[in-house]
Amino acid sequence: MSVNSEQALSPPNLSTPGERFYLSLYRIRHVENEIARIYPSDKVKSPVHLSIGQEAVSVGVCEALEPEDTVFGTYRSHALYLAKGGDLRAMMAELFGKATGCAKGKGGSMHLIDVPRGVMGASAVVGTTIANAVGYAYAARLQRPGQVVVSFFGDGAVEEGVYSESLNFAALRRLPILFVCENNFYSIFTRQDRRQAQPDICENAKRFGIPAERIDDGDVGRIHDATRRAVRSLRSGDGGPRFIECQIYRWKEHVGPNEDFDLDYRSRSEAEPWFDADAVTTMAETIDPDVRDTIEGYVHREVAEAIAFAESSPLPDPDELLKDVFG
Amino acid sequence: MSVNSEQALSPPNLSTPGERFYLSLYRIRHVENEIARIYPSDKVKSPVHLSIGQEAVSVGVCEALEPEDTVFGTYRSHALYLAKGGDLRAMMAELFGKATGCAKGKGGSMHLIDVPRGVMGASAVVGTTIANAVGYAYAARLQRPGQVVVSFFGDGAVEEGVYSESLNFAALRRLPILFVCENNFYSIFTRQDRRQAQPDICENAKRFGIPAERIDDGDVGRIHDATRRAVRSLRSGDGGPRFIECQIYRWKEHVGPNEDFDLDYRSRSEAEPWFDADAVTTMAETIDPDVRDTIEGYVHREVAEAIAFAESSPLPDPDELLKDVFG
Amino acid sequence: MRETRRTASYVEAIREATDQEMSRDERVILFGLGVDDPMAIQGTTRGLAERYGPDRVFDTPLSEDAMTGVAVGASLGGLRPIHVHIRMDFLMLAMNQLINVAAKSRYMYGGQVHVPMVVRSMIGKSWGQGAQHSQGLYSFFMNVPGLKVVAPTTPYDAKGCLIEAIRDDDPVMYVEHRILHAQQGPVPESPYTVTPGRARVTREGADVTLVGISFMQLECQRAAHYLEDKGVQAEVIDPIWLSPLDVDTIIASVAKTGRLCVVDNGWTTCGASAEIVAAVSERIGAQRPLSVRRLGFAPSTCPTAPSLEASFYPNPRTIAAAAYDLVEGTEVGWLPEERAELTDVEFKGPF
Amino acid sequence: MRETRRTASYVEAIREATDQEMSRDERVILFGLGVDDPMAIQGTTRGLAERYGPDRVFDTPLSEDAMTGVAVGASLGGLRPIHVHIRMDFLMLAMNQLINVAAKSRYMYGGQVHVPMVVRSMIGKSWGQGAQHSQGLYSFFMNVPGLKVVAPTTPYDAKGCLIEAIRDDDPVMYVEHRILHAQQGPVPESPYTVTPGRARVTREGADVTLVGISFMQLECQRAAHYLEDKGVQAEVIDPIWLSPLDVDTIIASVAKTGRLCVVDNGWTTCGASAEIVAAVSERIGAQRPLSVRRLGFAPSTCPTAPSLEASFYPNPRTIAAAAYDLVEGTEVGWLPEERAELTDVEFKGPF
Ligand SMILES: Cc1ncc(C[n+]2csc(CCOP(=O)(O)OP(=O)(O)O)c2C)c(N)n1
Ligand SMILES: Cc1ncc(C[n+]2csc(CCOP(=O)(O)OP(=O)(O)O)c2C)c(N)n1
Ligand SMILES: [Mg+2]
Ligand SMILES: [Mg+2]
Repeated sequence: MSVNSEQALSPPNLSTPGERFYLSLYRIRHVENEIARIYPSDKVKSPVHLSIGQEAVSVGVCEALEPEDTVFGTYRSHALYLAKGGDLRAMMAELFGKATGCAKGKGGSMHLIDVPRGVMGASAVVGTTIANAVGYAYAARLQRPGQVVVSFFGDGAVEEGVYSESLNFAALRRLPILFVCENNFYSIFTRQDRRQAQPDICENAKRFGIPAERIDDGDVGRIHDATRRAVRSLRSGDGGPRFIECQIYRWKEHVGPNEDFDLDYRSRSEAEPWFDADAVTTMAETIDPDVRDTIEGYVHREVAEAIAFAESSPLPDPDELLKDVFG
Repeated sequence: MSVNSEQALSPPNLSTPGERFYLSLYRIRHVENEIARIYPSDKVKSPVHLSIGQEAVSVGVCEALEPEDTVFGTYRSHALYLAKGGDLRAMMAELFGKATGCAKGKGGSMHLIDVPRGVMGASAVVGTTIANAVGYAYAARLQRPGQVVVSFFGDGAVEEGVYSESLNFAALRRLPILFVCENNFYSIFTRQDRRQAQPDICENAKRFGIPAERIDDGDVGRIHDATRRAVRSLRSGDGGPRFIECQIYRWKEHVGPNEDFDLDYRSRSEAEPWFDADAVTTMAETIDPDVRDTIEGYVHREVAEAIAFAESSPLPDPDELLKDVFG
Repeated sequence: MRETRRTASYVEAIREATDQEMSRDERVILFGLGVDDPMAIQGTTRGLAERYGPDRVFDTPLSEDAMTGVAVGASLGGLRPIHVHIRMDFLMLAMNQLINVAAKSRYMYGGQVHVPMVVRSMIGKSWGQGAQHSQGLYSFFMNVPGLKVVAPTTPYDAKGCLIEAIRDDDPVMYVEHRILHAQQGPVPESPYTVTPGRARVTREGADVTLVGISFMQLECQRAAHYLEDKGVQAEVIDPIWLSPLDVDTIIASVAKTGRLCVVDNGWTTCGASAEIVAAVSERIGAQRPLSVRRLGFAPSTCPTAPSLEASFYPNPRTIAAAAYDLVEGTEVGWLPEERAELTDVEFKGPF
Repeated sequence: MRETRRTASYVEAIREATDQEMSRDERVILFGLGVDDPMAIQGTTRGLAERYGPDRVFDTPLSEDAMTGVAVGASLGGLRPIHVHIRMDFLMLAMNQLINVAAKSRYMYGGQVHVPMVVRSMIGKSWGQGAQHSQGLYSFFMNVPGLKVVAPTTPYDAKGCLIEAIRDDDPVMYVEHRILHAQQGPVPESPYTVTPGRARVTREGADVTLVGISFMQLECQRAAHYLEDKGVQAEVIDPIWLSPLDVDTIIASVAKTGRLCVVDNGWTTCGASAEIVAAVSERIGAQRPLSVRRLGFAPSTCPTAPSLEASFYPNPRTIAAAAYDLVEGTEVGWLPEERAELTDVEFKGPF
């Protein structure tokens, strides 16, 4: 297959939803694999919390959203940012600390943002964006009826007070927000049942009167379907928030590019079923091989180009240090 | 009935639990009525959050506790302090800002404490003592097995993040703590259903796997029975926390000595059933009239004496200002 | 300062500013515990719920942390929230959203977003407010880049600074003192703004510079009267905005008087008074000896007993005494007799 | 300072202090996110869970607010908790319990209770820590009476201050800097304490006084070397304890040098550097002109790009330059050439 560089940078025409899913899944996986590969070179001077293994959540949810819908994430948001359409080059440049980064090199991997694509930021302090997403949903309901907001957070965030406070307010005011708990069973090294007296996260959400659904197998189609149902209800008006718990598994260490099964806080055998159910591989099997080549080839070129862009981009101007503190 | 002043200050011998309950109920009511009476004179230079109408909760619970059990309260803790055996004279002196006060005149009505009687303080910031009580229970379990801790709080505190965080930790570590939510349906002027998406407080507690029970009529006997059951389980070891929601009604304004039905945020007719079910009156009817006279006479003298004590007590020494900041 | 013949209270000034901005800009919303209740935040929000409806003016659950996050998120979503707290002490529950999110969003997102929210909070005093209802903690907000801080003293500034804060595209911490609420003063009816980063010389004098923050501005004015008895002419300055802080105006005064006494509504250690003294010393301390002094809360928790509470705070007489010592260059031990007309109006409930 | 031949790291000093105190006093407990995990808080809690069991050493839910309240309550109940946070920034979630409860309990309960808890927290730097993982916010704790604050620089002080903090009957905020963790130095094996409120003169000199807090103490030491090239003898002081703060030792030095540069790990506005400059000016500024200067974080949020981050922090060369300007009494514009042996060890993950 040979394409000229012009073509290489416009995404392939895809005819089925499965192909679209695969493009998004594969692209995220490849971006993060590339980050992990580059990492030892120390070009990425930033902590990276990889989503490898968890891509199905971001993709399944975001494929059910409109461009004008808005998402809020966590420090582990590469996948979310890309799935929602965030600019890849700006993201890579941000990780490299360059002026062309999505936050001009001031935010790093943990604070990705792409306002036009509806990625409204991410926080390094667990739980904080949940309340921000709720506030955004309040504004949306007042100013842009029909717009949907999605708040992504981990299983650890559920323990923070702000989570309960936010769910209560969202439910009380029946805001158009979907809460998506990406439950990978761990907060860093600590299993959920060592932190939560009652680890049934859907039950917890229901106590606020919020309908909640669990997808326990990381199936991107099921996640997508659940999201579509939720979004339909949210868009139509006053139904109040929805909640989806997606059980999923983090393949790499909490932060950084490596595996960590040698640390003994979890076993490789616990991970095996998740490796087997990998959304990227599973989805790949459903795609026509030619289309698959086109998709993967496109992604490889796009990512290579983005990395080259990041590398060749200028450092921020020194006087940027004191800009953007106030308007 | 005539007694000499010696006798007046030792509590009457009471033969039945009902009499004991009545002494405690009547005493609290009378103390607070006296505070309300004195208030316009401006001798009490402190905000007062009266418990008038809510006495049954403190009395029902505390009568089921041992002296070495420990309670934590809120700014509305006159009743709790007295029901748990807190020193009346020290409380009155505290309200008068005197050196003999239970906090040497430094804490005021909102920070009552009596360490030997197991009243471990109260906070003016809603929700804060819930976590403190949980921490105390942690210490109790380690150092004084069998000791029970009770955390009192209002329906408003349930909305604070610290409430959810505290219940989760207490349940996770199966601590010997009883949570008592004094649900008077209002936070200042705001009804519960305008603040809570799902106002069933017991359901909310069950979110953490904590057994919860509601007493919806302010019946002191029922509150007492529920507490006894809970305390039995707590004392015996590892059963984990218990929760009781006591629905009850505040007769006076949120803070201050007056009624406030004229403000129209609630109606007198809403209050009527609670006036009718008043624990003090109801209990009075079950007591032998002579014993009742003895009890009331004793209380009147004790309270008069405590007020006299407070009035005649010295002001704090000026150099107290800078004492007790550090040890 | 604009001319006006109309007199209004500080409460009315806040109410009017809010009302005018809400009617001018429908993105302005107002929320916080009690904004629509019968007390209406000492009257400062009276009538606004009726006028603008429950979507734009609303009471909230007791959830300071999340509701501050909601204010940030609503700002990102295009609204301009005013979030009200009846006690500054309660902001300690909201610090994560204020310090880690509101202050930083514009910067850490490379200028792509901004957070045009206003946080109103009140400092309590007297009548047994005690440990947790009395703190002036704005130095925390001054410390962190990305937040503006304003503490108006007069009804005039109360209105102009609030309008400015609402129109400002960055988060503004708007600090009120409960005792100021009753103040009366000239307040123009039509909307106007009071520019950030400009202090006001409220009284001229050549002998000593008194900088009084928020309520302590009034106390400094009174102290200046006491000082007249000793022939001392105090220059009094109201910084109004604490961030950005107008150090130049203070320095111009101290360059003249050589003496500076900063009187604050908070503790002095790392407080606003430390900042002002340090900034002045840094700028002109090498040129000449400077007599500087900070007054603020006693280094203790606020006690409730009135007899103790009285000495917890600076007052006109202790301020005058400290300033006189600066002028004399030694501890003179003078404390003026109390003059009734210079006594502070006691704050009394409703709580 | 005790004599010793044993060398240990800052990490090991903390670990040993904790271990010794836990074995001495069974009321001491240790908790916080990750204290028993494979990273063991950079190794500072390694082995303690195994040794003292899960009742005394435990991981917690992600609930900083409540867990701080638990620490207060456990203290009231007779324990002596050490609560650990891997980032000082996360303390913003715990401010209510720290400021409104821990700091105030002894006082507002008339001295009937005390709160012997220790809060360990770490300041991050470099390697893209960014906006929310880099703050040094201890000035907030210095501001409020009832809290002690310590920020040891050396392994020796790390151990002695932690033991002192654990034995102290009041709440102590124990501040660590992540880059200091790797420091090696003499650490006596047996337990000892470093007394609150005593600064240490770490280098003598007659020309200018450098006060360096926490990691900036190292940077000041390096700056002193650069200054030697210009024939300037810097006196360097490590305050160690920020509350209580030993102003006397600093004043004795400034009385000699007439020049003071305070270098902090935080913002300068209302920061620890403001306090030190203000306290010195207040005490001796009337006697003679003083050249004072504060250095700290740039007045911006911490950026992640290394090129920007580098100028966010003071460094040995910029400190030397500022001090030299003080000595010369004018902006000289000298910036020393970088010397490899005076370059800071770069901090790199694990994060
Ligand atoms: C408030 C707060 N506490 C602690 C941390 C440290 N921390 C960083 S990531 C993390 C794990 C959070 O787990 P979870 O929410 O399940 O997300 P995951 O990392 O599994 O995606 C923790 C505890 C933090 N960043 N913020
Ligand atoms: C954190 C906090 N937010 C707000 C307040 C103001 N406030 C004082 S009492 C109160 C009502 C709390 O209601 P509830 O918990 O039901 O107790 P009640 O007064 O009904 O006994 C409020 C909101 C406060 N003291 N603390
Ligand atoms: Mg997780
Ligand atoms: Mg209530």
